[in-house]
Amino acid sequence: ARARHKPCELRELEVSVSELGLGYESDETVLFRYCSGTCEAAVRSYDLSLKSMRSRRKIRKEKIRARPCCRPLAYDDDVSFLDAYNRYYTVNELSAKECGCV
Amino acid sequence: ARARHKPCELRELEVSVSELGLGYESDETVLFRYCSGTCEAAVRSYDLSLKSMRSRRKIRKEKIRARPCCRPLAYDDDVSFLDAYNRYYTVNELSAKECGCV
Amino acid sequence: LYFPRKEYLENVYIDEPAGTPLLHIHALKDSREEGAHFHLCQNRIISRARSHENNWFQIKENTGLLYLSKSLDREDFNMLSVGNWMPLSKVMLYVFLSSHPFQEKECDSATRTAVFLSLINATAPACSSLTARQLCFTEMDLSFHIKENKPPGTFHQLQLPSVHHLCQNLSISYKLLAAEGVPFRYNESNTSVRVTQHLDREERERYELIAKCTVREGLREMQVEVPFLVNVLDEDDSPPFLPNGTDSADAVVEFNRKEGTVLSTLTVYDADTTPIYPLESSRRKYTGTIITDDPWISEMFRVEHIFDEIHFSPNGSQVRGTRHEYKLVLNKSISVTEHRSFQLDVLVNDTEFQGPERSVMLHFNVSILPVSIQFSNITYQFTVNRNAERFAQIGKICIENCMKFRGVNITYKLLSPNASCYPVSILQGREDKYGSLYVNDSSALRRPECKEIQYTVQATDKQSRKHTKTLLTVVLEGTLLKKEEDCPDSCAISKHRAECEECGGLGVLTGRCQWRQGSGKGITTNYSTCTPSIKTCPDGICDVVEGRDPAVCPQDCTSGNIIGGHGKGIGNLGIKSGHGICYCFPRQNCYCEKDDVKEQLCDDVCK
Amino acid sequence: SPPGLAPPGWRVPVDCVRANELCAGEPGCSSRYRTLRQCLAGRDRNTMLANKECQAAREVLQGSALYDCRCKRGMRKELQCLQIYWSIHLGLAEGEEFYEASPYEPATSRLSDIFRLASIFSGMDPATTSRSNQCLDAAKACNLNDNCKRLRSGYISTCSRELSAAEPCSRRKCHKALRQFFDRVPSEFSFRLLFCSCKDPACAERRRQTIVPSCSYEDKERPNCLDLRDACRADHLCRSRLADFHTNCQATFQSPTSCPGDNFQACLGSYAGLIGFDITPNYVDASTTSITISPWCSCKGSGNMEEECEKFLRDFTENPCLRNAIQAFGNGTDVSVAPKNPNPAVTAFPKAEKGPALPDDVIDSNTNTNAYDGSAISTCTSLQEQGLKPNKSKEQSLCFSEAQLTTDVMPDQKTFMNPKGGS
Repeated sequence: ARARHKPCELRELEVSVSELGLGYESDETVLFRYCSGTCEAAVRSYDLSLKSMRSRRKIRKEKIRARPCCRPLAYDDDVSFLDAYNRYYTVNELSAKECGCV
Repeated sequence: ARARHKPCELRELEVSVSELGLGYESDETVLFRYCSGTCEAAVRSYDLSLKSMRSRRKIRKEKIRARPCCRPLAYDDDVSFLDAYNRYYTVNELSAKECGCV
Repeated sequence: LYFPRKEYLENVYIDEPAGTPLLHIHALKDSREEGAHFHLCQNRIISRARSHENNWFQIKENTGLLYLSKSLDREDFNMLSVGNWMPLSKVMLYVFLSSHPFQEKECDSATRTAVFLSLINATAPACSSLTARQLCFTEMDLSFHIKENKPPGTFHQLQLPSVHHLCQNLSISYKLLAAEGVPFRYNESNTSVRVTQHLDREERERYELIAKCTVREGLREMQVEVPFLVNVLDEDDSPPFLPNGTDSADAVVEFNRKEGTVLSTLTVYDADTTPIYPLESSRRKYTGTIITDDPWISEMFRVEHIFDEIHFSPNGSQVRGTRHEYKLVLNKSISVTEHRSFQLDVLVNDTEFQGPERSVMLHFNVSILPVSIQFSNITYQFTVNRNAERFAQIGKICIENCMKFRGVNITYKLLSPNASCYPVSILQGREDKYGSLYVNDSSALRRPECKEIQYTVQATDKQSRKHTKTLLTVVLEGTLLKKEEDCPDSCAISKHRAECEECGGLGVLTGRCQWRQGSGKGITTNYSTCTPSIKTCPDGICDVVEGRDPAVCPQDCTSGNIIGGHGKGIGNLGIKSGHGICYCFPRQNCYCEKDDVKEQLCDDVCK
Repeated sequence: SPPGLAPPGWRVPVDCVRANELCAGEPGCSSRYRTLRQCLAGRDRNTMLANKECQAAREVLQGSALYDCRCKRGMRKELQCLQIYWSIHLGLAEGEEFYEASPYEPATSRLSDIFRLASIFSGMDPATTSRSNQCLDAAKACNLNDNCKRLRSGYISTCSRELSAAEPCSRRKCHKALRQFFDRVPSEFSFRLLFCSCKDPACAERRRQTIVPSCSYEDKERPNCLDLRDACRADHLCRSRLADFHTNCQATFQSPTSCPGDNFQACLGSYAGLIGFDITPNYVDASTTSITISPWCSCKGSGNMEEECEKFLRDFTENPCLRNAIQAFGNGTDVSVAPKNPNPAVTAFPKAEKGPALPDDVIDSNTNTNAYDGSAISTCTSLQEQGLKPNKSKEQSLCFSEAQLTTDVMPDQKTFMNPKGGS
């Protein structure tokens, strides 16, 4: 059977700041929201044509994307925390607030 | 030297309707505008964290996109044409009007 | 009295001397004793922008000769052209007609014709500079109309009064060329043209002659010919008549009992024309009334009258006449129980014809047959695969002759069976004449205890409340298949044969979707797609079962976006034609694209 | 008055909206304008117009700007301007004229201006210009211009959207979209789509399809043309466009091109102005040899008004001015505008294609008479008043071409001979 992916949607994960992989060390946790799923149902004529022109080599050696991406449309507010060395940090545009196929 | 790509921008190509690859047969031509280029300068904390969590397998078997896409932010008006069998067709969201890294 | 033309045209140059004759207007008589008097009422002349006192043009009351009473100078020209943008200034005046000397108050009701004078901002050209065409004829087309059944009379004069007056050194002569036996005479001495007898439009309605002009100057001779057309105006002088004498017809009402049904048609001819412009006046002229004192008949039937122009050919030439069709139409739907026979008479009356036989009686022999509401079989049996899914269409059921019925509203109902198994229901589209049986509860199909289910089907005629019943047996068959995970709820989502045939979906009959392999190039109705049942989807119809859930057959029912080469179905519903493979995400978009684009969907740089 | 100076009483014409404002500002004018409108609103217009008060109102208003005000095609408040115009002019003409004067100011631009702009605007890459199909090139040029592309797609998508099995499209919306296209897209683009010249049927069929005829033109029934004209004249906008077409396209012998003022652009512009109304005209077939244009109507069932109906229809189907204008546009030619000669010595006829000679002595009922160029091709017996039996001898009709007649046949008679005293 096929791997059937859910359509693009907002998911969330509770992680510690250290696990964000941004280099901060802190045991505080944040709610990390991200976009996941397929955008098959959001393909447009643009994508089909772009794909076709790339395959016919009407467009070559260019960095193009011929399928919609499941990406954040808006981001959550900034998040702040006290790190292991008692210093305060604030990170913006860390977590997605809304997702969509673009 | 490394192939250096231009940042995400709007490009255009005059093509015949048949070359769009949508199955329509018509010698009429359209101005096909598309988005091309890199989004390296648009990476956010969200992307870095998402990439990091995927590599640490905190997120598995999900279709996620950890880098911004160079995609249309708006589309041109519909385009209509007469095909080789004298039938009229209208295609919407065929050509990009504005590009951006999302 | 009447004018042979609706309007006249003539040119007027600057500084032509007073007294210059411009135009000779004729009148024709309605009766022999009439004498024509011509008059310019209110003496107004209308230019493009305003109406002025007429100081320049007069008409001879007895001869109809329009002439310049005062020369038109440049001052006058400018004054009359104010507000006119075209290089050529046109003014208009009305000439009125009466059979006795004029009183001013008669002007409003008198017959009139319009004279358009093109004022040319130049002096009259020298005769030598005029072409033969200009010497012989003006720009006005020589086209006249003469009423039928009216006395003879002169209706035109070929020579141009102004040319005749100014170019007297030239010899201009005319001839009227025509076929034999035409009722017109040309008088060489004064170039007048006469109609010599009563005309009969029903014999001939158009005469096409040729006016030939010869200009002689010394030894030289020039000739010009222009068409000279006479149209004969119609009068209502012909009574209605029946083609091949048919004045009666049968009208049988059986299965088609719907309001508006045309039961029978009878035709009446009339040699006169009946203009469809303006429509209503002609319809009122030719009436068709049902002659009855039975209120039921008046309530249940009506007569519709349509007419169109046909051509008669009395003696080789074509003349227009009228075919009137009287249709007996059901004014209301008739109950299935109604049963009677009678003769219905319609009186057709040509209200404007002054003479005997102005009306004709038509007879419709009406017979209304009863129709029975019954199922042809005593019982019906359908088999259903246990792997069928919800909305699987099992079959259609309806009473005898159901497809022939019109205006008879039969509703179908399944009476709940005794057993606990109740997998099947029935639906009926607004326009459908049958009931559609479909799986409504697929879980019952999976229960071993449900093997054979008995239903009672009831059909009821809404109007008469008459109803009938029959037995319906649903036999479950087939062994249960393993349920595939990760299968979508709609077959239409699958893009390839493999993923299509390994999954089920709403509406499947045997537990698995069916792949329809299309063929043909470009955008074709025979596109490839994954469907619950090739027989019903896609078939271009979003039927009542498919319409219950967008996931059953979006190929027929989607009203959303279709991306890729496609043609939409009737009423913008569904995919009538598509390019390559068509697949849909129910309640979202559908796609039609060629599958040959096998290249790897690379995100990064494509080498 | 010497040419160039406006004749006395001449006033620089204003548009009718402005004229109405001026009139509203003058008590004498506004009250009388109100009176005239009441006179016209009455049931029996003619008797009302004969009434003294209405006459007085009309006399005074003749001096106001309202009387020679005009409107401009595509101006702001065009409909309001036209309503004011007709409120005055309907009062003026006492009956239905066959040809009504156009309420629009005459077009000033000429075809040559359009050709110049067309080559600039098209920005066509010569490689993609197909040699044979001018209509395809026009569509390409339009698709490359955002405004043209948007408005063209606007009418095409509206006109080709099927509503239901019984209703193939919304004709009202389709007409509105077509009007917007022809009003708002410069004629450099719209004329090329409408009047491209074709050498092959595919091109001619594309030209015929330009206005999506299945929705905007064809219909189940063909109404009577006079019905169509009446319906048009009941709507101020349609009435104005029809009057404009008659003013600019009515064939005339006063000019070599058969067009009034030799202005092809004015004729083509007013033809395009008819598109998007019930009277929408279109090519009737995809012929490349002859151009036949007609509104969707017939003269069937005209009764006694058949003559008038056929005359109305001929203004479309056999109109040398319209035909010459379309051919001129297609060939990229415009009339070289020589200074206006008030006294055209020679009126050259447009070449009339000579039909086959008719049999000797019978006029076939459908003689090949072209009502416009006046030349009839037939031989028949002559008919004299003296009651002579029409002789059987063949009467050969000699037709000289006009030009030859005037130049060498009568060279000597230059002076204009003074007539003997008037009668």
